Amino acid sequence: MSTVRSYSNPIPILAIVLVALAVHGPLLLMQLPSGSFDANFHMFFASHYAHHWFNPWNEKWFGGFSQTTYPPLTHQWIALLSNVAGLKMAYMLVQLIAVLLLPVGVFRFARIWVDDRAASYAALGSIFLGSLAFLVYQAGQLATVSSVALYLNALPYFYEWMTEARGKSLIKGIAISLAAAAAHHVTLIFGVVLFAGPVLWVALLDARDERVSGSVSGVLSRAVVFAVAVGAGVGLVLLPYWLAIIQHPIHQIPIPHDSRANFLLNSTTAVNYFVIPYGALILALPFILFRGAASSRLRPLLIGFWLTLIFGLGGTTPLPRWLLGRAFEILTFERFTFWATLLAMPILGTLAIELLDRFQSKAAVALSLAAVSTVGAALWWLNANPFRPTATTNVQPVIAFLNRDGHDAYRYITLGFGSELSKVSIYTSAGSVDGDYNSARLLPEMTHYGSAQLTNAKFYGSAGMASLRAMLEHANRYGLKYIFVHDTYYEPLLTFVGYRKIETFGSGEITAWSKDDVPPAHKIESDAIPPPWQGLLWGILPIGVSFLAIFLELLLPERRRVPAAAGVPVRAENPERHFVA
Amino acid sequence: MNVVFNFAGWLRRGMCLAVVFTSLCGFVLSAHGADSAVQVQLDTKKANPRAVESLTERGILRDYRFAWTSIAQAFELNSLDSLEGAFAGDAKQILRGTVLSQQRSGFTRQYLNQNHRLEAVFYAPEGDVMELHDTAEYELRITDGGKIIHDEHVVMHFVVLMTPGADRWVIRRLQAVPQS
Amino acid sequence: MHRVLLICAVLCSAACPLAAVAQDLRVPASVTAGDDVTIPTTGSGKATFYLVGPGVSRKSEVSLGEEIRLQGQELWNAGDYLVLVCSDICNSGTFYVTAAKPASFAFLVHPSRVPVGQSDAVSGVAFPFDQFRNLVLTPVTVSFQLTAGNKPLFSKQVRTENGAAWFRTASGKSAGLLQVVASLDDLSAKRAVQQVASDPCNLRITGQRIPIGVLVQTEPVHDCAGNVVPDGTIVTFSATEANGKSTVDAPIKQGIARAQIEATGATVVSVASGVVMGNELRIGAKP
Amino acid sequence: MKFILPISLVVATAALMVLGLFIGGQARGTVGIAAGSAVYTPKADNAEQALKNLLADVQRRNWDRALAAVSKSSATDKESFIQEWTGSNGSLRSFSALEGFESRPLHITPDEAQIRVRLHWATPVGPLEDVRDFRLIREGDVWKTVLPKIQVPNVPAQVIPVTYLRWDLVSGGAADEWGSRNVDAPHVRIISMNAVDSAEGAVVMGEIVNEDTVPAFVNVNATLVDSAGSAIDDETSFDKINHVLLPKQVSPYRIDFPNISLKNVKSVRMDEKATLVPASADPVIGVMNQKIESDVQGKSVLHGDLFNQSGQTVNISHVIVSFYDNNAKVIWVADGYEDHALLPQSSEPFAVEIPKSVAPKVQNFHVVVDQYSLGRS
Repeated sequence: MSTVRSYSNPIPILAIVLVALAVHGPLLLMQLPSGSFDANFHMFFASHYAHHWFNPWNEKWFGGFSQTTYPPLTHQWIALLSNVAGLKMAYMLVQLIAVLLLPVGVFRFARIWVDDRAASYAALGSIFLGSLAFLVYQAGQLATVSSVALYLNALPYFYEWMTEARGKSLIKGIAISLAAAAAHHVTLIFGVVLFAGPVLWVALLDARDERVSGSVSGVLSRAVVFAVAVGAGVGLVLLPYWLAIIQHPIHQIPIPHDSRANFLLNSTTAVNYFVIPYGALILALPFILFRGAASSRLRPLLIGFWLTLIFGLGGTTPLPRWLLGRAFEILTFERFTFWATLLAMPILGTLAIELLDRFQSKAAVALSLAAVSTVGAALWWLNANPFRPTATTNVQPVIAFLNRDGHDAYRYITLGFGSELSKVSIYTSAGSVDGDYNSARLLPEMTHYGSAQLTNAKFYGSAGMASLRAMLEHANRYGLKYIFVHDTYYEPLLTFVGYRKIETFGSGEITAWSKDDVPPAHKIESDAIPPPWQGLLWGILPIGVSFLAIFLELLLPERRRVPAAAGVPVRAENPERHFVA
Repeated sequence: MNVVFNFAGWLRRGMCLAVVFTSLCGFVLSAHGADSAVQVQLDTKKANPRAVESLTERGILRDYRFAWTSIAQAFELNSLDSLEGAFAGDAKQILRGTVLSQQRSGFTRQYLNQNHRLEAVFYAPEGDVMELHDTAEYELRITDGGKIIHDEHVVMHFVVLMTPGADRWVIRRLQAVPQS
Repeated sequence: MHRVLLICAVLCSAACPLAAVAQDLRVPASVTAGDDVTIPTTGSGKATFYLVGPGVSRKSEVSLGEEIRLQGQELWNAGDYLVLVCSDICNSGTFYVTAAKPASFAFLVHPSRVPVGQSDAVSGVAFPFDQFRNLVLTPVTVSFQLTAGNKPLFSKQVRTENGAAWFRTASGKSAGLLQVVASLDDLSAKRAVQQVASDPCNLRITGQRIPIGVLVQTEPVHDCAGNVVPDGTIVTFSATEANGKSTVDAPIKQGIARAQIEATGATVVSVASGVVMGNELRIGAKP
Repeated sequence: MKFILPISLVVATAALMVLGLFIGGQARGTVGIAAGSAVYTPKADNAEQALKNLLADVQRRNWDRALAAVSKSSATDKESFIQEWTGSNGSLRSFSALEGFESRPLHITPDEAQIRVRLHWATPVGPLEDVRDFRLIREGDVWKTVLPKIQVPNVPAQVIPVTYLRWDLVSGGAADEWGSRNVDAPHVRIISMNAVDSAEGAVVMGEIVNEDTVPAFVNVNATLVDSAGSAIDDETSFDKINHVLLPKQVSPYRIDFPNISLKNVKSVRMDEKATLVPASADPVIGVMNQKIESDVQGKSVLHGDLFNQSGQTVNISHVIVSFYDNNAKVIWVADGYEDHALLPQSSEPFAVEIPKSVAPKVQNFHVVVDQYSLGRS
């Protein structure tokens, strides 16, 4: 096959998946995400499911909290796989599955807008996204990546159901959407507007322009059917989550997050949340704008992309604050940047094929360089950025200390451990009043101050230290006898409130402090403990819908599309170009 | 491409899944062990040489009840976790040994309808140890492989040594004695 | 529910064809801890034997008609033991294991530090235990002896009641180690009580002017019985002058507490330790 | 549409970003992370803005830019300027971050201004406030801050003989025979207790003494009990006490019950807990020249100097004061942290504020000093 010919065909999806495997497989095998912000958090949740599948009440954090406050699908999959591969490798496997599903989703999603060839390049490009590397290796947002990968796979069914009224598409679309919701509810909620909105819009355009068999009213009514079914399904699958959130709405004082900052006032934040996630895509922004505006079919996608981009800029513009209200202070916005890059991929796919058609090998080299440098920069930034998680600390002595001599009869906190807190929590039988999941906190010592984890208290300034002081003030109430310090910053406070250094680990890297008059910890009574039926529901439905989605994909395969008839015009205004590819 | 819809295979896999889930549900439901209330009465009139303060009396009542609830749970579920907190020294060691050997033998015992009449007979001058005599009545049921092999209403006498721990009274010695 | 199950179980057992012929079980009424025991059985065939007691939960196969041997190490812990032999039906028997002769003490003495010359300040409790750590409830006589230096302070013989023997007495007159011994036949347990000086008495200070202010120090600090107050005890010096007050909490070191006070004017220095006050010292202004 | 839409989106984005600078830019970031530099800084064309720019650069530890905003006539150099803001010798200031500030002009002329600034510091022991007056002068078209000479403590080389005295604790293993290693808890006693209502809620305070001959870790708990005999709330003395008391040492304690009025309280259950801890009798810190005066804001303040009589640096000192009325009853307990380190044989001033309602009744006071020394906790 000549070079020209090889560029003029769509890249087979299997090849794209293999490229994804080749790029991300080794990085995941090297367990690169294990140092990310949230990886230990996900493993902590998974560890609880591995031991208590049907009991979502976890006493290891916050003196007790309900895991029904976070959708469980990815954690439950890790828990299942951990029996075979161990917890950390199970995490990597689930992350790998999500990463492999993503280009498939991008390919299928892109085919709604562009032809197979452009879609295949969009899918290939998605493997090298800086935002993907950022989320996987720096942020550790397993659930977001998994959920959006599933959601992108569900949207083509939504489109097919609306335009062709195919029952099979309805069933599969609903099942995958529910699985996406079971992985991450926020993705689904925002996805309705940012992803499904443009899909609905283009379906209506296609119906109006008679590019598809369905009528406008038919498309609308089927969209309603789909929305109602998914809404009801999500309501049921995540029922314990909704009940928990209704019982204890998030009233805590907002916690600052740099993704909500104004990037113009802070160059480091701008690099971290804009330059690195977009990478070389920044160069394509003018093309995305003009090509998106030029085609009526691409305009919904362009509008969706622009809105998501603006959200991804956090506090740089006031729009997210205006539109989200109080939710602005709860959400973090790096995920919007990820979604924006995904929404840009179909248009980027057309740019790729146009460049390849025009410049052939030169374009191929340039695009490859752009892709590799984008993902490379994101990987380099892992160690170069000032937001990076604290260097990995050997927490084994801490775990050993807590698990011996009845020390686990008391609660503990860590100070200066960053995300390593979750690692300690996974392997110790002792409970902590701290934790790495803000939305599950109910203790007033934590919710009344604008700070997140106690272990990172100093990074939240006075609010963080006030929260820590409040917790230490009630140390006796909570049985908080042991504190592990990995930052001498906290030592003066501990000294003045009566804690005493009792052990030193790892050549003084970590010190253990104890307060002599603290009584053993007692169970903290809470009205947030889910009743057993909720535990059953939580243990069955989310994982159940993922099994269902897999079965439906296996048992109801798609008809193979005929390439010549499959393409939707890239530019509807110039239909002749549609057949050039 | 012709799609063959393998309904039978789908149904079979679905049923397998249902069976797995049903078994899991059953397992969870069965894990909720029975927890019957433990009745304890305490008489401190004979305690000497130190009189028992009312706060201490309340503490003893609470902690002795908790200790027997723990024993009942530990022996019924063959779990060592329940023994944490209420016992110290020899008492803890013996109870742990009992549970461990029970785990090996595969049978369980239940202490049902417990009623304890507790009498403080000695309270050390510095308040660091209290000896109590317990006339306990309960139904002892021994089950092996799901089959009840022994069920008996028992009246038992115990000599108990309790000492103050970090935040509660703990049993340091629990020794059954013949009725005098 | 459980009762229904029990009745069903009993009925089922009765209805089953007899696998082994009925047996009889005779257990000893009482056994001393650590002794071997044999339990004779009657009948024939195989049966399951259960031993349920403190520290032991045994299940084994036995042949009816043969003796069941319980080794002494299974019967270390005093308490009640239930024996069950189940074939077609279960037969049970109960026996008690009682403590052997005393082999050690749990001896609790309080306090570990006591000011001199206080009545009913020292007390002790002894619990005799056998070699298997069982509480010996049979009355025995325990002898308590207290000596300070080589001087005997107190001696008493006490018979255990419900397994406990105790004493209470006054502390001695001079600071130093008080040895407390409990003995029973050839067994003994020793504990020590530190007798310490009482509150300081006649706390007196002297002082002089130095370039940076005033240096004050106590005379050697004693209690009213003449015992030296331990080093580390805090003495508070307060200096009052026209433009304010200065205080120093200084520890006694080698019997004396001293402090520097920044004071330039005429100064009145007072001293206190805990709630005990000492003399006042007037020092003139810096020349 | 081909051009209108992209241009509209670009214009809208730009407009929103400009708006964001003025409306939405207040979102707080995390402290302590290198913050990078701002794309835009307002010009120092008035005194208040000049001081704000200077303090913003201090916040970001952007020393070169901060020094550029300092007048050449200032008697300071870069090293002492940085030391003034970042602290030295492991002092509390060296652990602190300037979190915010509020400025109030006291006096402004066309060429000179006096501005009072309330500085908000985030410190390891909690938020601290510092009030400072700055003088600014106009130099050309910009305002610059004039800083006074910063006094850096200078300790002469010397040899200080110290007789060390400390108590170590040998604790028995878990396997020890019952009663064989019996060391009693130290004997401590609450010597006074008083409960009052304050603006923030009920306060229980008093003094506690270690009557034993060994050091004691002490903590005082108070439980407020209502007329039905049930507990309303229980709190501890937290950092309003010197937790390690040497033999015969007296410490004030204060226990706060926020948002609770004594009207609903029938009785207060006090519970002092004491355990044996290892301790050292050094360093000895004298409290010199104690006197109550009014500060520039008219508040009653107990002033004094902490004098480190030992040969080791005390990094952070904590002053706790009990105030007595004319019946020698404790009517208030206040505390404060010293943000400069105490070098050997040197003094640092301290100040503790007395509430307005208490100040007129104060007849006497007792100051104790707790301390933190790096590596000796």
